[in-house]
Order: sequence, then C-alpha cells, then structure tokens
Amino acid sequence: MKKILNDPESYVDEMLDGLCAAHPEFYRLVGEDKRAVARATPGAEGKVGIVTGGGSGHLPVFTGYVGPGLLDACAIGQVFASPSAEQMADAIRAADRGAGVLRLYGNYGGDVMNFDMAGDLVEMDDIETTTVLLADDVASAPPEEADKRRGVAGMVYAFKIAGAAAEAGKDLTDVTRIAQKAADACRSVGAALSPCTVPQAGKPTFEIAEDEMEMGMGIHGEPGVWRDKLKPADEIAEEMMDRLLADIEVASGDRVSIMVNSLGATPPEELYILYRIVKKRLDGAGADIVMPLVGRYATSMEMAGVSFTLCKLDEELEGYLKAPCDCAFWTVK
Amino acid sequence: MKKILNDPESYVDEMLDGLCAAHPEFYRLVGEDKRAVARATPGAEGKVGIVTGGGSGHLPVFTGYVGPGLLDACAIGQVFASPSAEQMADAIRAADRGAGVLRLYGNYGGDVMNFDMAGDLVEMDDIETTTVLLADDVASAPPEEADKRRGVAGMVYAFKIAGAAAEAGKDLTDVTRIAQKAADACRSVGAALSPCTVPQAGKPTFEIAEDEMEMGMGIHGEPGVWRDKLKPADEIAEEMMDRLLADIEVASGDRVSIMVNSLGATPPEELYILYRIVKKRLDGAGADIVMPLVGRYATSMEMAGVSFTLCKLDEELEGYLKAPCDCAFWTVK
Amino acid sequence: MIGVDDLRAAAARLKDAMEQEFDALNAADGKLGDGDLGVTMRSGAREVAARTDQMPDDDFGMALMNAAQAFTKVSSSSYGTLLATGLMAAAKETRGKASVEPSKVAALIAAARDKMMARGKAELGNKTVLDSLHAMVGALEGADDPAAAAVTACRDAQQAFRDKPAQIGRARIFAEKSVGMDDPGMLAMTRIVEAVTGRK
Amino acid sequence: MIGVDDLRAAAARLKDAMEQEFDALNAADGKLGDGDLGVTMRSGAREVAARTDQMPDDDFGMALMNAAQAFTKVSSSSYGTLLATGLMAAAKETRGKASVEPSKVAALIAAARDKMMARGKAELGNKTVLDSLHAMVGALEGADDPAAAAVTACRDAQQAFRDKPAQIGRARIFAEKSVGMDDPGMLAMTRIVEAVTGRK
Ligand SMILES: Nc1ncnc2c1ncn2[C@@H]1O[C@H](COP(=O)(O)OP(=O)(O)O)[C@@H](O)[C@H]1O
Ligand SMILES: Nc1ncnc2c1ncn2[C@@H]1O[C@H](COP(=O)(O)OP(=O)(O)O)[C@@H](O)[C@H]1O
Ligand SMILES: [Mg+2]
Ligand SMILES: [Mg+2]
Ligand SMILES: [Mg+2]
Ligand SMILES: [Mg+2]
Repeated sequence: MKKILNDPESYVDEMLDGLCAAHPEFYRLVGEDKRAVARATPGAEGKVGIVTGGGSGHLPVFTGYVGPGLLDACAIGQVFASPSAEQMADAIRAADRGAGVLRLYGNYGGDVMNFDMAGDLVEMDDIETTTVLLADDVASAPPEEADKRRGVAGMVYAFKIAGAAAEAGKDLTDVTRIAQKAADACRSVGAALSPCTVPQAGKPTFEIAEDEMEMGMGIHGEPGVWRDKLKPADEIAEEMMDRLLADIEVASGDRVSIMVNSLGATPPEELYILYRIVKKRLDGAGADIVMPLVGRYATSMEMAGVSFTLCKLDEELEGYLKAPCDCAFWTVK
Repeated sequence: MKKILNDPESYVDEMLDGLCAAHPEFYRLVGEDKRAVARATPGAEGKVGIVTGGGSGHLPVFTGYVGPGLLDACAIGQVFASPSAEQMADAIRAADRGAGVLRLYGNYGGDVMNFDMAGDLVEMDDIETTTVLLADDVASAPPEEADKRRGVAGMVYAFKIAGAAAEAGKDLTDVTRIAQKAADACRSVGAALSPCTVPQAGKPTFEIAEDEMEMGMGIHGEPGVWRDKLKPADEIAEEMMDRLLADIEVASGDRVSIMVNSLGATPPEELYILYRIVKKRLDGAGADIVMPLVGRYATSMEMAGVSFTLCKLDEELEGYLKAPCDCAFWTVK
Repeated sequence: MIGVDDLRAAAARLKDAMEQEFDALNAADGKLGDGDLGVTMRSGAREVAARTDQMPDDDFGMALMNAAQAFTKVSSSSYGTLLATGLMAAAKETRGKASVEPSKVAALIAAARDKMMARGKAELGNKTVLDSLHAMVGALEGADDPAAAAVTACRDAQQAFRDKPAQIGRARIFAEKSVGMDDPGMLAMTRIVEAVTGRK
Repeated sequence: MIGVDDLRAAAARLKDAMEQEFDALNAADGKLGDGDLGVTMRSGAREVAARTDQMPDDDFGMALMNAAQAFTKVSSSSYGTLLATGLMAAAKETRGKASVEPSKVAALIAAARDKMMARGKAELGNKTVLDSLHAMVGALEGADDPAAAAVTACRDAQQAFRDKPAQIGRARIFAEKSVGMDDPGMLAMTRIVEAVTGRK
C-alpha cells in the first residue's frame, strides 16, 4: 500500500499542523513540543477534564475526539508509539479546569508508564488525576487475564460517555466511575486482512497472503487467534459475534450499542454487508440496538480489516451516549 | 486489496439492506427492485425534491447523502454501473412532494441517458423534472470541452447547497438555478495510487506499479493526464492546486470552500498533510477558506488516492453550504 | 407482412446469438471501454426471449414495447438504454397494428435512430451504433432483399468507420487508440441484425 | 568517590556503545516485540551525552535527574520510560550531594529497581530488566571489584532467564516463542553496565 507523505520523521507534526489548520474551531496545539492537542475553546471553568493519548496513526482516535461533549486534550506520539510523559503532562494541564482530570486511554505498556509518570509530574501543579484504562480486546487475553487485554475501539464509547458526563457537570469521582463503567461494558474483536506501513519503518507492520485473514489481530499487527483463508462476510461476522457474545452476556431486553469499525481501507459498503449479521445476532438475542456506529472510528491508517465493539448499556450510559457532542469526525445532535 | 463480501452478485443489495438496517432514521428502500433509497421521513409537502443516482461503490456518494438538508432520494446501480431508468423513476416518484424534482448527478453517459428516460417515464405521473449535471473533473477534458467532463466529488457541494435551498422552500426554478450555480462553481482533480476491485469483475480496475501514481485518473480508473513515480505529498498537493487554479480564477478576497477527499484507503493523516499546502496556496491567493471538508466524501471503495475540489462561493452559495443537514455520513449543525 | 410471431422467432434467434457472442462483445468493449457489452446484450436478449409469451398477438407496437422494457429492466448501460429507446420509438409508430409491411421497416429504423440520437446526444459520423442504423435506412430504400441489404449495410458501415477515431462515450478518451478498431456498438448491431434476419 | 565528572565520562562511553549496539538491540527486540530498543537506547544515550554540560558539578542527584529527563524527552517507549524512572529514583537519593561512595551504589540500584517495579507493575522473575537490576544489587553487596561484579551479574542473569518464558509487555503474547531467547531489556542492561563501567 502506498502512502502520501514527505519526510517520514515529520509525518506526525505535519499531520497535526494540517488538522489544526483545517479545524481551528475544534483543535489547538499546546505544549513545548506541540504534541498535545486541546479544545480550541476550553471547557467551562470547574468542568472535569478528560485527557487521552497514544500513538499516531489511528485517526479519529485519539486526537480527533477532542471536542465539546468528548475529550478536553490529547497527547500524541509518533505513529504507534507512546507520547512522552512530558507531553501527556502538557495535555493534562491543558485539560484542567480546576476540577481534576481523568486519564482515559488504552492499555499499552508504554502509554501506561508514561501516563503514570505524567500524573506524578502534574501533582506538582496541584492537579488531581484519576485513571481509567480501556482493555476491551477479547482476543488479546482470556477472561481470567482481562486486565491484560489491549485497548481498542471501545475507547470511542468511553470517550463519548465520559465526555458527556463531564459536560453535564459531574465531579471527578463520578466521571471516573462512569468512565470505568463504560470501559467495563465494552468488548471488541478485530479481523485483519492487510497491513499498514509505519512511515518511519517504511515497511508493512506484518505480512499476510493475498487470500488470508487473521482473526483477533491487534491494531498494530499483534498476533491474533487464528490465521486462515479469507472467509465470506457472513461467516466472518458470525464468528466475530460468537466471540463477543461468549465474553459478555447479552440477554433479552438488554440495550446495547454496537460499532462496526473499519480499520482503514475497508470501505463502508463492506461494513454494511457485515452489519446485517450483527443485527441478526443481536435481534436473535432479544437485545435492542441503540445508536449503532458503522464507519471508521478507530483505524490503523490504511490497514484493511474490521473490528466489532459491543457496548452494553444501562440507563446512565445510554443517556450519556446519546448526549450531543462535536468534533471534526463525529457530531451527535 | 482484499474484500469482505459474500456473493459478488448480491454485494449491492446486501450493502443497501445493511445501510437501511443500521440507519432506519435516515434511509428507506423503495421501488419494485429496492434499488432506490428515500428519506425515512419525507420532506415537507410542497418542498422541491432532489434526486440523484449512479453506480454503487462510492459511499457516502450517492446514497449516503439522502437526508434532511440534502437529497430526497437516490437510485443505485451495481458497482460503477448506472441504475435503470425505472429505478431512477422510482427515486423521482419518492422524492416528489408536489413541487417538482431536480435530477442532480454526475456526467456519465449511461446515467444521463437513463435519467432522461426516467424523466419521460414520470411525465406520465405529472411530475415536473429539471436536470443539473456535475462535470467538475478538470483532468477529463480541456476547458473548451468542459461540458464533456466527468462529475466527481463536486457533487457533494451541489447536493449540500441545492439540498439547503430546497429545504428553505425555494421553487423548482430557483433550486435548479442554485444547483447549476453550485455545479459551475466546482472544479476537481484527483490522483490515484492504487486501484479497487469491482466485486462482479473480481479483478482490480487498473494496474499500477508499487512506486507509481497517476495524476488526473478518474474514480473508475479512467486514464488521467500523467503517470509517473510517486511524488512527495507537498509536490502532489502543489500540482493539484496548480491544475485547479489554472481552471478557475481565485482572487484576493474570494470566498471558497475546498474538499480534500480520500478515494478510500488513503487515511485522514495523509489528507491533513496535504491540507497544509492547500491552505498555503489559497492563503497565498488571498482567498478566505470557508468550511473546508477533509475526509472521505466521495470514494471508490478501497482505492488509494485523493481528490481536491474547489468550490467558489458567493453569498447565496455560502449561506446554503453552511445550513444544517443530516445523514449517516455528514452532519452540519 | 411481419407479425408478432416473426418477432418471437427473431427474439429466440437473438438470444442464441448473444449467448454465443458474449465473450467476443465483452472483449471488443474491453479494449476501449468497460468490457460489459456482452453482458448487456446477453442479459437483454435473455429477458426479451423470456417475455415473448406476454407479447400481444394483435399489437406489433406493444410487442416491441415489451422488448424495450426488457432492456430497460436488465441492462442500463449506454447500449442497453439506447436500444430500449430505439425499440420504444419503433413501438410508437406501430402501436395498434397487428403487423408491419417490410417496406415500412426503413422508416421504423429511422425513427429509432432519431430518438437514439436525441437520447444520447451523439451525431451521425461519431462512430457509434447510430451510423449502423443510418446505413441500414439508406440501404433498405427500395432493396429487393431487405434482410440481406440490412446485414450488408451493417457490415460495410462497421468497416468504413474502423479507421476513424471514436468521438463519444468512454471510448472518446482513447480516441487515438480506437483508430483501426471496430466500434463495439457497431459490431454488436451487425450481430443483432444477422440474428434477427437469420442471415449469418 | 564517584563524581559528576565520572558520570560525564560514563555518558560518553554509553553513547559510543549504543551507537554500536543499535542494530543488535533493534534485532533482539524485533524477534518478540516492535524492534525499537536500539532506537530507544541510541536516542536516549545521545541526548544524555548532549546534556552533560548542563550537569551541575556539585550535585550528583541533579546530574542524574538531567540524564533521566533526557530519556523522558526522546524515548517514551517502555524501556526508555523505565530507565528514566530508575534514574529519577537514584537522583532523589543523591540530591544535593557532590559525589557518591561506591558502597552506596547497590542501594541506588535497589531504589531504581523498586520504583521501576512500581511504575511497570511487573514482578521480579518476569524476565525483564528488573531481574538484571536485582541481580546487580545482590552481587554488589560487599564486592571487591563492584564494576566487575555488576557486569558479571547482568550477564549471568541474562543467561539464567534465557530459557524462561516472557511474562510482560509485548513479548508476553509470544511467551512460548520467547523460551531460549534473551530478554531484549536484559541484554540492553548488560550492554549499558559494560559501557558505564568501562568493562567490556
Ligand atoms: N451517446 C451515445 N450515442 C450513441 N451511441 C452510443 C453513445 N454512447 C455509447 N454508444 C454506443 O454504445 C457502445 C458502448 O456501449 P456500452 O458498452 O453499453 O457503454 P458503457 O458501458 O460505457 O455504458 C459504443 O460502442 C457506441 O456504439
Ligand atoms: N512492565 C515492565 N516492567 C519491567 N520491564 C519491562 C516492562 N515492560 C517492558 N519491560 C522491559 O523492556 C523491554 C522492552 O522495551 P521496549 O522495546 O521499549 O518495549 P516497547 O517497545 O514494547 O514499549 C523488555 O525486554 C523488558 O525487559
Ligand atoms: Mg461498456
Ligand atoms: Mg458499462
Ligand atoms: Mg520495543
Ligand atoms: Mg515500542
């Protein structure tokens, strides 16, 4: 797969420049390194701040979700690499409106260590912080080791729900509780068809034959649960739903949201073909589908493949999921 | 590039089923063949209807843009193939709210003949129709033969602007005039990096070497103006802007919108890298950029590449461009 | 006189011919266009043949209309749409009549040609199916053996235009490359006329 | 006594070593992880060496803090962040002191190990850089030649863990494959200690 870029070293900086130039109404670069993005118009004084952070190459994740009803700020590393603790501290400081800041991000070793260190750094600024980690990828560890799971597209639900709670004026304890509830309610599984290329590496993240797919592969090419011939869409969707429903109970009358997410190159046409089976399975379980999200919500640049994320709702989560939000990639009215 | 599908013959029907199942608040299948999509909630009685149509494989174009403030209905053919006149007539009938219907679509031979024929068919139902064709691709014919140009992403601006005018209660003559003004105000140019695969054909639409790109190539793989080594992002952007600005005058104080559109696989990260140069050039010309659109607005499934569309605004067009609209792919508040 | 039963027999022959010509027509169209002309003609001819039962015995015009609708239903490519347009024009001229005099066929083809010209906005001489039709109209004027004259006219036109550049449709962008190649639509019309007249 | 000048000399040796080990460390990490450990160490060591001028002569702790910040600035991978964490812990213990007694080094490494354990939430025995540090703490206790003892401890630990499965970080998902392979972080620590002690 070919890429449109200049110097690979400047890929992320140029991307951020373009993003902020195109959407100055949403995004503003902050921090010494200009590797933190904050809302163009900060949240109200006294609002709990929400920050995230992680490697680049996943737009709209992470940076794209900075905006009203969503995140307050985000630290951005090189492609697929953690930002530094200092950059995260910049994001935390930008997010702080005097009511504390929730760090809400995916469970990856480097990110966790750096966000912890960033927490230490901002303690000196008297900013109170809490942490909620997304660990929604069921293919990355068995249920007994659920805390070791990777965080993937489930973070979009967590951003949305926690963002709405913060916007509604909840305090840090409450926003943290609600974010944790949202994180706990999400289960994801992905299937990869073709890799992407990290600009600085210059070669694909993994190799896979023209007629193969890998079930459960991670968004950076981490190994999955099986690799085999590419199957028909309906079979892929059935297996992915099997894996989600084996990990979280969905009973008659439950209210759930479901995301059918392209990892990048896979077009929406194919997502909608998959959605037929997703809906059939949830209808079959007697669940009510709320606000299904079909599109590119968490990607790996030009990787081909899909992920499904199931988010089991209670009244509180559903209310925040449906609340308004705005950013360059997602508007809920 | 690999595809997720079942039987290639049923690709479009399954895609439409999934689309309507996921977004019943926006889309409804109508017509005998179920190959026309209409608004879930029809426009107000007495509102001018707007229909479009064309081949599948371009989501959000065409079907995706059915919704309040946008289109009323759309006829959809197989991938890259015209819908039938009868299917277009179904769409026109669904769009009709008693004030006539504008046919607003891209300049492709089969589509034009069928839409003309569809107009004849609905004459018997006493539905008055008008036509505005998009012919915005500057690479497809020289300015002297501008009427022979292909219609590409410019149609998104035309849908938005005409849709807002119709929603505002303008009559058929006025909506047609405004749509024609929007169509005339648009210029597009594309560059392709890799092909896509039409499911029924099973093989890529064209072949291109791993280190090549083609400037000016059409969205179905129609030949462009040159094919050469892949260039750095900034050079690509400069040349594309050169071609647009050579075809339409942009002077100091002009107000323009610009779309930086991915043909599918190209990720938003790369669009934002390109946007830096787009903005530099328009700033350099002294133009004011209004509501830049950066993302996937008109695609060719998993094709890699980009297109730029410049839309030169006057007060009337700008007002309608900024008016609210809603569909599963694009919300303007 | 040519009646609806003749039309039914012609439809059957057309279907057989188009099954046979499927690959050849796709290939001819594939050289300059999108390679679907065989698909267009085979699905159209199949659908026409499948509907011959519904052709009313006493209305040649309605029978032609029936054939036209078969094409609009299953083949909405340029060629399918143009053929449907031409068939509708001929249908209009013969509505209510049980049969058609052979001497009137030239006028029907002329009517089809004109409506197709209006529909496709191409001109005579652009190297399209219109030029085949136009050649037939001329050749049928006072011909002794109209069927043979029509076939010859199509073949000759196809050859006469071979070395001209395409000026319309997808092939236009390959105008230079098209010199020396048959226009696929003209080739298809030769095969159609051979089949419906039974003069191969 | 070990002073800030000794630290500067060690930083220079570390930089040279990490330039040399760039490919080897990337390759070791690439077998099980993302292949960036050479990048982490080279950019970190370069940045530390570039900042030695700014190390205050009279504060060993501040000098170590300076080195820690070099790592947080340029290498935010797991290893870079852990090293920075360890350096900060040692910095805290020596703040305000112009030099450090060699006998206190074991305690500084122990402090680093504990903070890194808290930061990375791994345990001793998980086959990580922590096990190298832990081995050094033990070996330095009453050693005649502390530098030699540290190098030997790192090498021995690396070998002792080679045949155990990885239990942390990216390598965990390849646990079985990792048996028989050096942990890249332990390998890197051996090279670091060889370089800073000058005992290759
Ligand atoms: N506008 C037109 N007017 C007359 N004939 C046309 C026109 N466009 C195409 N044709 C004829 O149709 C043939 C191509 O048909 P077809 O393969 O169906 O086109 P497409 O696949 O591009 O829709 C051409 O060879 C030509 O004879
Ligand atoms: N949580 C942890 N605790 C202790 N050591 C760790 C931890 N995670 C990784 N390491 C060490 O770091 C090494 C890998 O470092 P690095 O390549 O920077 O990781 P990554 O690229 O995955 O962020 C491992 O070999 C191991 O020694
Ligand atoms: Mg064709
Ligand atoms: Mg065609
Ligand atoms: Mg690594
Ligand atoms: Mg790494």
